[in-house]
Amino acid sequence: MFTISVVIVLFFLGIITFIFRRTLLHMLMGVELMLNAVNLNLIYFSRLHQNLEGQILSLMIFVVAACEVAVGIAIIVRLFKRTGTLGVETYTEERG
Amino acid sequence: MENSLILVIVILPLIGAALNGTVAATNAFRKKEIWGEKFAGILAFGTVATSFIISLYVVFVKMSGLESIACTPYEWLSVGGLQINLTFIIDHLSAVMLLTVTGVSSVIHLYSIGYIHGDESSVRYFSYLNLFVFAMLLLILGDSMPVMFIGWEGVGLCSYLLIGFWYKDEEKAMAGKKAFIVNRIGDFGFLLGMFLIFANVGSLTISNVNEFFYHHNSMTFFWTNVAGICLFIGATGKSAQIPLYVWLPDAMAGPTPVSALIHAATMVTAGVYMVARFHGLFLVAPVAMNVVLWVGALTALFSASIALVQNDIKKVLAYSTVSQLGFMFMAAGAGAFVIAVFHLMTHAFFKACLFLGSGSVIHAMGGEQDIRYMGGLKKYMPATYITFLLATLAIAGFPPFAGFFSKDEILWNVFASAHGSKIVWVIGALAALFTAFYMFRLVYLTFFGNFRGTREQEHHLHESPKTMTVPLMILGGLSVIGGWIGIPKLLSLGIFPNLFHDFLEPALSKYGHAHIGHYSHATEYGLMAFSVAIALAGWFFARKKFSDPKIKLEDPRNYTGFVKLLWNKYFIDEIYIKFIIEPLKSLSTNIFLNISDKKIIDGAANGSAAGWRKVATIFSYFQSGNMQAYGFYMVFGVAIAFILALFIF
Amino acid sequence: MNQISFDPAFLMGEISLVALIVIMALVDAFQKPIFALMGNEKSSKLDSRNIQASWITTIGLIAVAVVYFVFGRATSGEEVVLMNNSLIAGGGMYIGKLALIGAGILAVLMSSRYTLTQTTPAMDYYLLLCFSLLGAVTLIAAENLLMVFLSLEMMSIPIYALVGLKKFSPRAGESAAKYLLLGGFSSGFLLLGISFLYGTTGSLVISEVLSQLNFVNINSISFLSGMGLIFLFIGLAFKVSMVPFHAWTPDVYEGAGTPVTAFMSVGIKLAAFAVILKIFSCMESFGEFDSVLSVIFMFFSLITVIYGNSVALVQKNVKRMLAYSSIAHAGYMGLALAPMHHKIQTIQSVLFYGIGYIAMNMLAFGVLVYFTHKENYCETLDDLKGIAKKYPGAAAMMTIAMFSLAGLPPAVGFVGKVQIFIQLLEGKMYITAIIALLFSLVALYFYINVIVVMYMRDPEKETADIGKQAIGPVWISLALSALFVLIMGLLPSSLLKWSLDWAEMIF
Amino acid sequence: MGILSWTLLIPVLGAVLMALLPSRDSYTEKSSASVYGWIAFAVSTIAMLVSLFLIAGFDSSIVEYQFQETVEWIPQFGLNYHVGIDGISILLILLTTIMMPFVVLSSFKYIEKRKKEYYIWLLSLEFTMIGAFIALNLFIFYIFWELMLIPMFFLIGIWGGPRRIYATVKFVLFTVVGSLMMLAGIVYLAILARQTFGEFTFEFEQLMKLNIPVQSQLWLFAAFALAFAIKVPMFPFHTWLPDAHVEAPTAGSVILAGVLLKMGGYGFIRLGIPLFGDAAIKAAPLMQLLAVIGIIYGACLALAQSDLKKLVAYSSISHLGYVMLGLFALTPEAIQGAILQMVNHGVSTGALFVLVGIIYERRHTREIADFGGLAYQLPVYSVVFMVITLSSVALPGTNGFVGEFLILLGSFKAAWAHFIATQAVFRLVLMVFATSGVILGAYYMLWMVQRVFFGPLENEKNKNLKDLSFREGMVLLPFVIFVFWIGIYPKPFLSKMEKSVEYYVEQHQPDFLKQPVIEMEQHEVMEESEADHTPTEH
Repeated sequence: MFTISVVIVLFFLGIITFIFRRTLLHMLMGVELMLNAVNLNLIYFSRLHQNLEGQILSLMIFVVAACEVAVGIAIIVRLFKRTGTLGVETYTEERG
Repeated sequence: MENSLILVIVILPLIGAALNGTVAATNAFRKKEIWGEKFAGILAFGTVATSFIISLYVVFVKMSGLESIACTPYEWLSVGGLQINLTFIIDHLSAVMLLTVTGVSSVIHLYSIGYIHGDESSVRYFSYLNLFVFAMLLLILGDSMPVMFIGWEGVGLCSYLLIGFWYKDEEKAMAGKKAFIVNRIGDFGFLLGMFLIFANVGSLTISNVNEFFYHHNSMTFFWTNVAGICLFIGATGKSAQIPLYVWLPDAMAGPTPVSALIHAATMVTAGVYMVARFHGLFLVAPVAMNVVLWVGALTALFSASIALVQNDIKKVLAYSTVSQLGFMFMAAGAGAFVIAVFHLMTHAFFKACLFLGSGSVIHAMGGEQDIRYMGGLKKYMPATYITFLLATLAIAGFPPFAGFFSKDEILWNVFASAHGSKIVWVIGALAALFTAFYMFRLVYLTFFGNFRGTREQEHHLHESPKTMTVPLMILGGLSVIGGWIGIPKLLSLGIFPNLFHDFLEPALSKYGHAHIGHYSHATEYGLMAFSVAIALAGWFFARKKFSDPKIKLEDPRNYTGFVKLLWNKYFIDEIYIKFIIEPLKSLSTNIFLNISDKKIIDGAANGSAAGWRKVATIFSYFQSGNMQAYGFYMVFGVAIAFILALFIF
Repeated sequence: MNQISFDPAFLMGEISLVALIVIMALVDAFQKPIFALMGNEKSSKLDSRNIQASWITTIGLIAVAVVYFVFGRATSGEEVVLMNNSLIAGGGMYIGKLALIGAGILAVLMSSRYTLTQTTPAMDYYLLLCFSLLGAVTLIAAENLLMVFLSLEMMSIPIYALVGLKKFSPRAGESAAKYLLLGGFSSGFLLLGISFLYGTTGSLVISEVLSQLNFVNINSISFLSGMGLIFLFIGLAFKVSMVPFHAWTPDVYEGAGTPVTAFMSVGIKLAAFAVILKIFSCMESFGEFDSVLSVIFMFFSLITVIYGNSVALVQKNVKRMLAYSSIAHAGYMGLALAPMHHKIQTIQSVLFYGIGYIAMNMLAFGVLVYFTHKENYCETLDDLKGIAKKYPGAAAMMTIAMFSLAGLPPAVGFVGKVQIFIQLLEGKMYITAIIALLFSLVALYFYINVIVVMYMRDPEKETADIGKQAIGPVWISLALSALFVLIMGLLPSSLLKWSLDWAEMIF
Repeated sequence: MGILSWTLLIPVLGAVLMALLPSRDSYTEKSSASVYGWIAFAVSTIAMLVSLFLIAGFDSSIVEYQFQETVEWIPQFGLNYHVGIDGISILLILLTTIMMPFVVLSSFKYIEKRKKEYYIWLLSLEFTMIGAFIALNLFIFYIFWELMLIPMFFLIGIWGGPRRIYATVKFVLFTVVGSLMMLAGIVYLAILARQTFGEFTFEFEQLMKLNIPVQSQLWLFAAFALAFAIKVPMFPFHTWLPDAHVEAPTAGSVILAGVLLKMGGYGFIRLGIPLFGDAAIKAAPLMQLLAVIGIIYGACLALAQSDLKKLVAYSSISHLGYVMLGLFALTPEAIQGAILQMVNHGVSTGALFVLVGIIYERRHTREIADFGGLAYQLPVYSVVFMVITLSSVALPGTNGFVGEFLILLGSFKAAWAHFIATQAVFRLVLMVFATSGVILGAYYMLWMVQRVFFGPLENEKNKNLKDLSFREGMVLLPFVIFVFWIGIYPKPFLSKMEKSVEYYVEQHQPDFLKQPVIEMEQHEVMEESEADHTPTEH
């Protein structure tokens, strides 16, 4: 139960980072934090159930997260080039 | 189809109407004439006269010894329990009406040829007139209520068209419209009565209805009377009784022959005819009978009183017609249907004569209708004068003119019948006095004394052409002798048979007749003498007041008191406008249109649309563009999902 | 179902799709130098290369579709699980894959015109599209939560990039960032859900997970698995854009290139819905937890319908309006699940709706692409004013799309909607059904508003000439979708049968 | 394929054919290319001629549906293309097909732009209307019911007046509110059918065998009734009608009044009452109340109008109140009257709209105040107008009277039976108000005639007006013929539906109405026996 609590706390921290930090990079990091919380969870459960599926999934998550970050950083860089800021308030042109 | 001659009687005027109507429309469309008024008039007169002749043949030859003959061209409607054949039936009652109508119509058609001469739409005029005769014949001969109703509304239509004949004059068109709508109010009652009867009787054939009510009445007393009153409402509309009489005086806007034919002799008597037709029903509906009696009496007095002070020659005659119709209803209400129909017939003669006479006068005066500007016409137009005088004597009730017999019998029946009432007799007598007075006032002011019109008018004064005077003479003659076929036994001492009574009595007393109380012959003679005295008194007062050759008539604007009230016709029209028409219009415009339709219903529809747009706009503010807010929504959604899960799980 | 470790016959479609991707990558690499070497100056121009790329992709995808069809038919007699419980195949599965490939083909056909407005080589664009397509087709076949996650990301990540690819649009980057970040965020929830399910059942194979879930009484295990299911739902609800997980949709749809939007709105939605159906609808029952899921589906679907249809009402931008309409349609599809019948008809009705929705939405976006040219992306209602006068054909297409989206006969949307309501009323959810109906009235208003604008308003300025460049493929895509919408609206029997076949595979 | 399917398909085939023709008139050009009009005229005339075979082959002595055709359509839903007609629908179909060529003819001059599209929509509209009248499958009916919106939506929206967009959107939304509820009802019925018969079915005859509890019936009836009541339109769902009428082009108004509004009444008679008999009987007083309110309210509003077309539109509401009153009386007289009145209303109001359109083409105004004294300038036009007006005010001898008379008579019969059974006067009072509609009807119509045709011809612009042209005369001629034909000899029309309606009434009559029928039969027997005795007595 302890691990699950830690995971939930970590996940929540990720959420809070995503919602309250004001730059895109921080938000991306929040997402990573959430994913890592899940990884922890998976590894814990994998050990609990004595099978490898959870660990395999967490490895996959690493890979996918890396891909996501790759694309994400590219987009963020492009945005930064154009506007010179990463503040999330800048990017509210589309609304309504 | 046996008795197809009846069909010919009905169809002939329709053919005339159709031919003339087509030609009239074509003429108007091409702005030139295919055939002129002469041919149209002859065609119209010819069809109606032929109808009259065939009617005579049918009634006196084919029908002799028979109770009735009928002819059914086709089945009109057959729906569920309702089966209506387009059947024309001639029995003794409708025979009297048939002859009166076709006869008087023929005469008036003839008169019209002279009267309408020179009018640009004379062809149209004859078409309408013929159509009217057709509709009237449907009304008279229809053996079931719906067929009767076709004619009933048909004559209303023709009346509408003919009153508004000179439609370019807004007021005349208005008068036509008024006539139609007021008639519709009556028809509303007629329809309701018809429905009530159908719901109970299961048939609308008149003989079945009478049979039902007299022999197997399964309706309660209350509803029987309601049925009677409903039908009578129809009659008040058509026959211009209180409270629906208002259209008839206005109807004088139409050409004078129309006033004579429709608004005096035939159409307006349809109500009386209808009540007589349904005597089986009315005899078992005493309350309804009483209503008929009282409404008739009050109308007779009321309109006679208005007629006392009117200055328009046709208006006087119009109110007189209303009053005389009241007399007929008095008779019907007293249970003396035969007498009602008798007065109907005599009235047709003398009132038609009076109207045609007035038409002749107006013709001569170049359209002037106000008797204040007439006077002394008897030397210019003797034929008109004499016939007018004869008819006046008839209507005033001088023996041995036609009106005397019928009116006297009415008063006697009201006095003596079990359905009658002494108070009503008093009212009737008073109305008779007024009648004599205003008629002689009319005669004195029109034909005696000095001419009060303009020089130019005086220059043009002339006797009317033959086509107009011959009908006057015919009708004048009938006003004299028309009553002789119905001389009461008491008066003729049994020497002459009471032809009219003998002819009609069997048809109208099938379901028994009103009980006449026991009075001595002396009473009857006394009352008869009293009637004569009333007529004389009316003449006397009128002579005293109006025979001065240099009489100066007061300007109506200076009238005061009761006379002012009379001159303004008791302000009934104004009351109707103020309390019925205007509230209806304002209700429609202000409440129904502007509030209920626009504000409430459309408001609700448009409002909910606009309101939801507002809500949607508010919703769209959530879409702020800030992705952290979006993340927050997601978390919020998660929270909701968990709350829901916890609540339910 | 048979367990088979690997049989190429069942995976021929995917293999050919991968092959196509490889070929495209090679072409992308060598296209320009080859033309340059051949000295064909004209063909080495960007526009020409882009058009070639689109033809290559189209033909390639058609070939893939043929492969899917042929092998799908050949293997439809058997239902198997492949690769250590990762994918299911055989049976009617090829229907779903064909539908997605079809959406891909339509998107590519439109793109051939759209890419001409860009100054970048188009082959990357098509590559990304094909990658996403590959993710989508594996997603609907996934039998394993790991595979679900992987395919979902394989489907999404190329789209993140595609959204950002739009040139000349300051907003494309913003859209891409929004989509990427929120997509990652939602992946977190999805994964958390998966991890909880894994924790309570010890397996990632969907059928095993579901069979081991136990909701007989409340305890920590059932609580965790309940949480797992809910998180899983939320992760997927994000992809199908249900309120309140929808917020990215309008912004991303507006910013992305129109064909990308079109593909996103139909392909991703349908694939994600297939997974939702697989997890939430196919097993016998969740026992006590059914009522929870029922309320959750009802609640979220209903607010989705309400919100989507309402906000679409006040939009001036057609793409944005279609985005909200797409949200609302997700709500309608979700509503079918609300009664929690666990019946094949539920799955079938949603799949039918989804396939129909591919055609009608593709049609609507296709018309927007039709009017897109270098100077104008044609996105607002004002752009559409009075176009029926000059372009009656395209306007007619839009009309068909709008009527179908509004659910009026004889379009396929009508049949779909009727099926959804059959589900709802069978579940005795009368009030929900009435509310949903009322909001489809609201929807009707903004859909016919588009028609009103096209046919009954006069253009403010002379309708610009849209040019004839690469209009043919767009016409083909429009014609195909319109035919599909009308034929399946009038004679839906075959589509009903297809969706039933597919549903049997999911069930 | 039978005659019925051909009647249905010819218009739509014509529309498709026309769509394939090259576009010859550009959108902006005013004249030219009336070739489309002639094609549409030819197509609709062919459809009319084909539909005449229906009447030739129609056997009015049997109650079953005739000319039935069944083709399997969507087996998964138990959905068949199942069409057929009986005495109730045949008149309405003929009304549609006969009216259509003249509607096409009437728009030759009115429509100046986008002619091709216009005639395509017009023909499509005919297709959908016929479809709705002949459908014997609820789903098919619904599809046609909804499809009908689309052509009308374009007809009003493109060729309409200045506020056409508001009007057409309002029209669509109002109608769809109802039809969505009906859709829910249909789906529910299908589910019930599946529970009862084991499979989906939408066949009318199957659905009528369902045994639905009264509570559900009431809900379902409400759903269906809303759809039909909006289409009729009944008070208080009527406000779309004046707007739609005023803005629609002449042909649109004519079809709207002539046929489209009949869908509501037809829906009630074909579906609303038979499917939910108990609920319909329960709701009958309410429906009759709304109908009577409609009669009087519509008349009062017509009185308050200053626009000719609006006046006619409101008069429609009043007239259709009679139809609804008759339908819910459930006596054979009233129902036959109501069906006939639907036809009558189509003829009279349709003609009125044609007439208003004609004057609008000449003067480009419909304000009553702009006219006056036209009777002199336009004699033939005035005569025709007068005839139609009189038919509209139900003057005996015209068609309006037969319908209105039968409705009022039959409804009164029902009201009286109800009164006898329960001693409640509510329905009788309703009848009094309903009958008073004849007064108001005369009032507003004649007042309009008065202001338009009578009085002096003052307005300069009216002094050069041309009377009816030959084409316009041809358009109006059939209307006038029907006005008199139905008025003078209604039997051919009534006999077509007699058997169907009698059968129908047997099935759906409330109990209190059945009682007096038996009594009356006894009464008649009594009369006969008495008649036998009379000679001996006298």
